[in-house]
Amino acid sequence: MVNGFEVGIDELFVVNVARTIKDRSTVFHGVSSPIPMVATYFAKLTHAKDMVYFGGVSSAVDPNPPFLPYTTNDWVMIQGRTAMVTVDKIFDLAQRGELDRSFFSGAQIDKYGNQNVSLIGTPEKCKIKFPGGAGGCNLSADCVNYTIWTTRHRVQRKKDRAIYTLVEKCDFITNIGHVTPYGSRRDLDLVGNGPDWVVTELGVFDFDPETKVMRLRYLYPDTTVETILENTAFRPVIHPDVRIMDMPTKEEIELIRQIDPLKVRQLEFQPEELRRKFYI
Amino acid sequence: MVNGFEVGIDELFVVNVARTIKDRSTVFHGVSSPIPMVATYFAKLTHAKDMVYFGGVSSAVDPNPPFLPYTTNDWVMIQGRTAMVTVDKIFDLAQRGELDRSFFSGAQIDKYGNQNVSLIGTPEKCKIKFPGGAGGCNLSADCVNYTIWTTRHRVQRKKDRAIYTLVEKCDFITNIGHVTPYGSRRDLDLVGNGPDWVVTELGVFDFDPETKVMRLRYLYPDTTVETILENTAFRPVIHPDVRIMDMPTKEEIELIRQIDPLKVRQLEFQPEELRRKFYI
Amino acid sequence: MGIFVERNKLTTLEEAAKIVKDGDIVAVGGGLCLREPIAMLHELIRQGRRNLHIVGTAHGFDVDLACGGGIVGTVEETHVSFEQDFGLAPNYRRACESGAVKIKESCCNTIINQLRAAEFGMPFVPMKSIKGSDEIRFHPEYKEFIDPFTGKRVILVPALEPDVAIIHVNKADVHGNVKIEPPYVADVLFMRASKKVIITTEEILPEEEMKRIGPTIPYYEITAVVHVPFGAHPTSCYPNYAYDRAHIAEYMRAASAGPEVFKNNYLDKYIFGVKSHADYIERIGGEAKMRLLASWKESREKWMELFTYG
Amino acid sequence: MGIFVERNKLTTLEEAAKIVKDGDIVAVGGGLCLREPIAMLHELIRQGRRNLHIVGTAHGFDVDLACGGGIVGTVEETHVSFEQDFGLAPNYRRACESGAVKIKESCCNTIINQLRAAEFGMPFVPMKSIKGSDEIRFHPEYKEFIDPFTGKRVILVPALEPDVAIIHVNKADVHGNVKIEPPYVADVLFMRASKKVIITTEEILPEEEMKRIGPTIPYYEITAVVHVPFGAHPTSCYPNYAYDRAHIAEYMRAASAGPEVFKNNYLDKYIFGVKSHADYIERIGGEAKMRLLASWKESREKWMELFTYG
Repeated sequence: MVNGFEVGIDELFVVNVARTIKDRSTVFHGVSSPIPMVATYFAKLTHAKDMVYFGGVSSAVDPNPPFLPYTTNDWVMIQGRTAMVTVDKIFDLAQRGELDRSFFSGAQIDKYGNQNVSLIGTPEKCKIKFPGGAGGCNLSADCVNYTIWTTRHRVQRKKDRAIYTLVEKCDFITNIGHVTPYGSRRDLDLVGNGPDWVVTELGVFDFDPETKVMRLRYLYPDTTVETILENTAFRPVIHPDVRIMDMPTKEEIELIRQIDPLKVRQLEFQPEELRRKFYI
Repeated sequence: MVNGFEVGIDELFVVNVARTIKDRSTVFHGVSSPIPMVATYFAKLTHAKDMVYFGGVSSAVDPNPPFLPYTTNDWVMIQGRTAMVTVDKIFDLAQRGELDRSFFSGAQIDKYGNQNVSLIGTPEKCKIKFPGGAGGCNLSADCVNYTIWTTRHRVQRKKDRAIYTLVEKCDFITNIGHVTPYGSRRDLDLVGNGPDWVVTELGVFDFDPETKVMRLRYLYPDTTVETILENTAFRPVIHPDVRIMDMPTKEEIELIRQIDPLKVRQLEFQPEELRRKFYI
Repeated sequence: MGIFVERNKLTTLEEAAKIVKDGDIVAVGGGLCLREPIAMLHELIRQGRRNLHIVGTAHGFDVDLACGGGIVGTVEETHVSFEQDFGLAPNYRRACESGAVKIKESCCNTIINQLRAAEFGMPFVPMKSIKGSDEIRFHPEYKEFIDPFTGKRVILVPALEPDVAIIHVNKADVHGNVKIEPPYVADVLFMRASKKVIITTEEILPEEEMKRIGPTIPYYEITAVVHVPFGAHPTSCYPNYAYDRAHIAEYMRAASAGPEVFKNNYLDKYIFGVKSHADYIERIGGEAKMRLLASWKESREKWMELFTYG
Repeated sequence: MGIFVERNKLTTLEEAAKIVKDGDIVAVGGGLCLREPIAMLHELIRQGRRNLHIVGTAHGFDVDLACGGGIVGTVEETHVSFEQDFGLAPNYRRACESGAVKIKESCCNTIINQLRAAEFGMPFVPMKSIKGSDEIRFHPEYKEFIDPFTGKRVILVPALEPDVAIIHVNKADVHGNVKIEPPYVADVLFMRASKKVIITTEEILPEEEMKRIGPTIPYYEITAVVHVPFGAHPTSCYPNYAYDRAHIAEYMRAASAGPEVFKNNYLDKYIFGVKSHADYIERIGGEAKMRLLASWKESREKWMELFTYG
């Protein structure tokens, strides 16, 4: 038995995502984004009180939802709002270079931060269909920065093969990272600067300023550089000063539990991951 | 003395403009358009009850103004409305080819129906500044059809010169008619079909289908073909069947007086023109 | 695109559905679990419409149902799933992976701006994004272009003008004036960009009452009006009802079990086997169910319960 | 373009006016005789701002006053007059005909779509009209282009992003949430397209009250808020007041008599010679005048009287 206040991986993960949000910035999370949904509202209530908070596609400005729901387009998400806008106004902000942050994920995420949310195969002959990127293709290009998150970093070893989420090269690029086969962000005259943080259940990465390859910055108390290397299909850059992430406070964790009584923050995790507990 | 019910030139003119409006059509009048303002509302209350009536730039749909005001952007013009739209939606309808009619005028109007509402001189060295076309440049191109009106057809003979409104060629084309120095409407890939009616205080014209030159169709009871020719700087086509226009009914004239108690319909006329009376 | 001035546009689901032709580009309103025009989709499935080209942004139940009901030929949505709630969309995935539907996936701001182009009468608009994404592989029609004002690369995307939009709304009058509660999602855009617009509405208001509250969209954009209370079920139509999570769970069980089970346990039961929309409402739980789904407004706890039942 | 998150944006006319710099592109709100930001224009005239590039659609009193006050370098409006009421705009005409201001006249849908381009982050948009009109002579920046989708000729017009918008509104809170009564004219577009937005407001609401009624524009678009009751006088700001036709008649007499008379009889009297906006309101007739201008709501006859007095 360990003494102290117990923190779940889901709660620590939420805090890691929330830490990528700056105060006085404009922030939007998209569909199918339970963790960003919790993290953004959490940030608004803690260190980013002057954030312009767009609570999902229901597109309320600074809502105060009574709880966080299972679907992003529910009246729950427009309660206590300051104003309504139509969702297109959020995309306009982005193309104008005024949306500071959003959050994207993918069934595949490559070393440059490109993500596949579309399919395996080709548009004409699709082997596996994913749900689609929603606003990701546009916003990943336009947002000033964005956070990549995945709770499926850990490789799935099947009988005959290993399925990685963090891959050398995506089969299909839905949301763009730093470098694509079509060129770099600068070559492409894109508005935004691309992903600056990648939060996984195994670590937290930024991007190497030179090579634009994902660079390990923080580990969980129960992960190591080896954990990362084993579960990543490409060779990430390892920051010379990799360290264990700071733990949140008890008050922060209690706030997360209070705003998220339905535990939508746990929905993305495999049951075995949720057994990971930390103590503060 | 003539027996019968007296009709002013202003009232007869309003009816002439109203007659260019079809039922079940979408109709918008712009700024500084007192006669179209009265004519459109009159048409909505009489033969065009299912018209979609945009009452000026205040952009109410089907308003029922308590009276007609001196300025088109007044709350008077949004009273009794079915809906509000923003004015840009009316321009959108036009560019989509769905605005059936509007009304334009000009300090100069040429034989092809081009109008100058901008200036005499050049943009760099302007001798006389007119108010500007408001929405006319766009709408004259986009509206399915439009009505040209002017209460200044009559030539002004000064000591040393004659000032015509109906000119051979405009000094500057603000709103476009059928043929411009840049080409015909077809050459220019325009959406609309151009002006189909020209209402003046001396007669009513359409356009010759072949030459696209203004063609005299109707005279007032007190005008003749000669009146037209004397007051027009170009040679209009004369329709083989030119006739005196039909007179409105007493009820129609009474309705005009009722909806326009401030007599905005008279504001565009020279005082001497207003002495012209007709009897039914 | 289209102007509709008829004084009384009230009609039936059956008649209104005939406005939608095989192969039409159809904008389906609402999004995810909110205000989707489910009753109209039922009718289109019953009438055996085929090969529809469905456009929209982030959707879920509606597109999955339409795919499962066999009426879809092309999907031009940006996302189709049941989100964190039930995850992937079974019928949609099957249809994509079997080749039964053509995938013309897009992105939200792209679709929005293509609809805006149609609304504004512009043949195309430029986008700064898309470049670098494989989404261009779904869209050979996009044109690369150098912006002559800045010298930068942009993508020209053509106007997208749906043949018909089908939208479920809160209130309408018989003339076609429409009141929608926010969030509008893309519904206002759909209504303005589409050639024809069919609305189903929870409530019919007298025209004077509609004037008083002020329509969201004026009558002339609307082709047909159908009075269908609970017409968005099992998606939500607030303030009238929250989404019916238990029903969606039942749907997911049927859809996940394959096309035959889905046909037998869902389509036959809830679409082909019902006599009317009122009959459908009876089958899904009748008044008691609708009262339950309206209970969200009673308290935070009641509202939360609606997210856990089923 | 610009995001403003300060919790309290309340400031004075004097401070807010400093946001506007010499040479700025300034979007002036309202239009014709409705809700023009006259108090802010007074302050800009008092502060001697120069060479402003004014953009808008169909305007009247505001542009004429700004020209007469000497703050304008370029006019990019679509129409400037006093309409059927007082006709041509004397100061504006003089400024155009003397070459004191550069004429960059435009057309309503062109301006609207250039503002939309700025709002949407697009570098340009295509227009089907303009071709054939000499308005292109005011705008060498327009580009002719063949639409690659249809092969038809279009005109590409660049995004128009004003440096500052100055808008008079009905209600605001100190955070910058704004409520405007319709018609909006181009004000909502201006607020979204401009880099900075200064609003003057009839009324300051508590933030909770603003939340309840729902802002037309959210706070983050707004740079500064100034509380200026009657700030649109002599244009209207319904429901508070109709336009002050007698005052405009007085203005027209002064303006029509030439620049010297205009300076002595109008600018000195109502702008340079006043200590504050409250002082201005006293000079134009004080509370009695404001009560008179509010009398429109009492009856049709009272409203009509306001169109005939002066």
